[in-house]
Amino acid sequence: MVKLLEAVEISLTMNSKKILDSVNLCFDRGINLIAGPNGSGKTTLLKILAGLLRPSSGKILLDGLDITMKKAHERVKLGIIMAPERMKLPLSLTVDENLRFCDRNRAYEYFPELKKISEKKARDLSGGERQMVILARAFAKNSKYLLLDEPFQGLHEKIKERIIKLLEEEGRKRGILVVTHDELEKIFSMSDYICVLTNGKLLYAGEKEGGEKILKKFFI
Amino acid sequence: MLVSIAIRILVLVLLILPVFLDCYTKLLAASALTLAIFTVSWLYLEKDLGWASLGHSIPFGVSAYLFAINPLLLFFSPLTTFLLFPLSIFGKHTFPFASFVFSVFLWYLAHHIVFEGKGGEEGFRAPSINLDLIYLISVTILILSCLLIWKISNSYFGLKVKAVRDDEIAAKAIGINSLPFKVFGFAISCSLASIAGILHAAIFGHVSPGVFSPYFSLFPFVAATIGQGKIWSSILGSYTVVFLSWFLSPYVPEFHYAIYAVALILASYTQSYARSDRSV
Amino acid sequence: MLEVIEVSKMFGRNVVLKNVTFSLKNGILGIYGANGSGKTTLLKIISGFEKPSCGRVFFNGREITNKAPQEIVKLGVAMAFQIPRVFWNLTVHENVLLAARETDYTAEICKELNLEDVLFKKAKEISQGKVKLLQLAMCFALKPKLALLDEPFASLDAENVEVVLEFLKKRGSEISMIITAHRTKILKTIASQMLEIRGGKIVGSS
Amino acid sequence: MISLFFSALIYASLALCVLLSYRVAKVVNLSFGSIFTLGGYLSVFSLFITPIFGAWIGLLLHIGSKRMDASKATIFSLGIAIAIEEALRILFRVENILLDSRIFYFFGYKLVFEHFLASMISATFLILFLAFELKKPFSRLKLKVIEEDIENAELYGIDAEKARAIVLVISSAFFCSIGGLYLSGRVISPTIGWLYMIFSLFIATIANVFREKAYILLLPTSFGVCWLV
Repeated sequence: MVKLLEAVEISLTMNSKKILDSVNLCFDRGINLIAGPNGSGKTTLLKILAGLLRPSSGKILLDGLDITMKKAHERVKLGIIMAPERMKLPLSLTVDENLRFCDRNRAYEYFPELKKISEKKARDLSGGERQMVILARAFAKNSKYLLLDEPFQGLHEKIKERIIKLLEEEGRKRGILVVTHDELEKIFSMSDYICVLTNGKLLYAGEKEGGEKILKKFFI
Repeated sequence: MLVSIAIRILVLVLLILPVFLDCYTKLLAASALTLAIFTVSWLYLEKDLGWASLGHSIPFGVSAYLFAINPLLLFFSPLTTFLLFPLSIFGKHTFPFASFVFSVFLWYLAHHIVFEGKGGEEGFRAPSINLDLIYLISVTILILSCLLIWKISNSYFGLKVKAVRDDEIAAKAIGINSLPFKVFGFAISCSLASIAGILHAAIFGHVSPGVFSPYFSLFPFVAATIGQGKIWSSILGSYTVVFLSWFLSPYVPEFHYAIYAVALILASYTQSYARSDRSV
Repeated sequence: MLEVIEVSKMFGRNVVLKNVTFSLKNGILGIYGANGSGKTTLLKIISGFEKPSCGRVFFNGREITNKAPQEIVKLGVAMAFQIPRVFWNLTVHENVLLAARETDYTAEICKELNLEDVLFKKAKEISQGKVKLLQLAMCFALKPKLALLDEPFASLDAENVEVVLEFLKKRGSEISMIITAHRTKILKTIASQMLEIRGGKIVGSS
Repeated sequence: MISLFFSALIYASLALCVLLSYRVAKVVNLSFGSIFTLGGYLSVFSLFITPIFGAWIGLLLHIGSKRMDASKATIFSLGIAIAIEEALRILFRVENILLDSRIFYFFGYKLVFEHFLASMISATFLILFLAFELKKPFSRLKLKVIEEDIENAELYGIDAEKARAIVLVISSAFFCSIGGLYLSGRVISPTIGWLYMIFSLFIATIANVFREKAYILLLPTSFGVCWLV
């Protein structure tokens, strides 16, 4: 059976140091969770899936189609959207201009708070508001697959809950891949597929049941 | 290992051989020798401090001019450090280009330097010294500067300089104040470059605005690229550039610029600059 | 020993620390909280890498609020960064030697922290876990009176966690420490005092 | 006075090219000087081939330095600059050439026709870009995203490489054609372009201080600098 997104034997070597070591993963519809300690290669893996980095070896398949050599903007057209971490967004653009890169009305539907600050420049926003813009842009664009890197950073509890609800809803329609430290337990209970990375190696990948033990031992 | 020994022997032969040859070859060898000192000074700045300067002709040319205007001004040449050092506020990535642009700016400015009715595009007459004598002095200075740099970079003090190169914040975290070490490194490099400039002026007995031209500002970079960043092979590299351009320029005008173009384009594919900036 | 009085820090409009006040006499202080709660900023303010927007910091009765980091180090406060900052083009031995200033002490610390097998390799060639150990070694090679350790256990595997834990327990009797972590389990085993920080404010202590 | 105004216009548009290639293509393009000189030499044959040659060199620059970071790409452009200079030296054995020019009178002022044409082209270019900047069409937003961070732009679904190629090609073609026009009436040598490049680089650096307003304030800056010099 063809999975939605597959990573086959992905390895990455930078400065003669192995950052990822033959990682095999296949993600499907629903919520998928990647967990692991800092510096274990989670963000690198996400960047490879989004096309920002090219793996030293290995293949990436979307719906059975080889997209390893495609660049990030081509992957966006094919349906892979990524929300980067650390509040990275174009700061000189206003919120409204930022949301012109996706379905604007849908974005305001998801996050009505943004309507009030739509004319502000992203530079003048607080951390939580910036994170909301990033997530709004990612969610409000039609895609097959969504990659979220630390989506809960700097957000209020209320909005966190809303995002978790949103994740649950959207998870039925498309595939979502979440990398997170915060709210690990909640995301864990929602997710269908779990993988755990340490030092660039895959410790566990598969159903939730088997992963619980490993995850508990390491993080909770 | 064998190759490096062979290179050292070759350099020594190149240093000694011109003593027995005619005046013309000696002049050529002496000019290559000053440029070798120039390259060594640049290499110290690039390797131990991590600042690749594409405007090293600033200390070189300014002190040559000072020497030509009045030989006693020679003692001010180490102060040229303070022409180059302020450019380091641009950061390691922009410094090469900032210094290059500044040197080209000086190149144009030098056309307008007039002192006691002399200067301008013609340049100044520098006091000329006996060629044999100056050749011996140059050889001595080259060997001394190599020894000096070897000695400094292997000492505990040199270790601190290298630490500042690698990570200034980490250096502060273990109690090393980065500024004096940076200034010291620049001062060593600029002083050696100014010595090279003074020797250059003394050998030809003449200084023109050409000392600020891209030929000199890019010379050490190109020589080091040919020598792959090693001290002895870079000296060999500077000899190569000088001799090749001298012998081939009757056929191709200013042949060294062709070497430069090739070396720069190749270097942008192979070498890495600002080596200390390493993202984790 | 260390007193932090009403320290606040703002980056533009973002308030990272809000009126943080605590003091430390001796022993090991553990600070825990989620990512982005301001732990790292607090340590950076104490060690001088960041200037507080307002508030003061005293060490052994002397004010160190606006001193440069290299001066604070000389007073005896050493910092180990979360994302290791070491000299990547120097060997492990040279790295530690720069901090320790004497060869014997360097060898001793490297032995204790299990760095002996990579002693003459360049820092950029060794594994991430070893770099983390190296960062710790450089911090303690300075012979500090107070060590600030930012997430010393993060990105370490189980074996190295043991090594670090052993080392910290041994040194804990002579040197005061402030250790941050976002998980409390390991921290509880060594810390004599705990603070919880959330959204830039201290919300609990035990 | 009027010639000052004209040269300010020309330098402003040249500085715009420098600024664009620095911000969008992430390269301090040091080969502009040589491209300028190349334009001067080409204008001996025909003025119409100058933008074509400029565009070709822009494309070469883009392809050669595609996957390089800023400093390597700049070194690459310096290499190209020297290569062009050397090629000119080999092809035109005579070092100095006097380009001919036509003179005409404009409200009693004596003007060189080519300079007048160059400044008109620059003015058009500036006005078009200013309209583009102030009206903020979607493509301007895309350009702004690229200016800030290429990775982000890729994630926003923007083809950063294409934009880079377009900017380099257009700016090189512009430099080349302006060089062809503006150098007429002067004695040229292979190194003459450096001066113009350094001057426009200087204006661009000053304008760059104004960050987001840089494009709008380019013309006043250029006017001020020209007036001072």
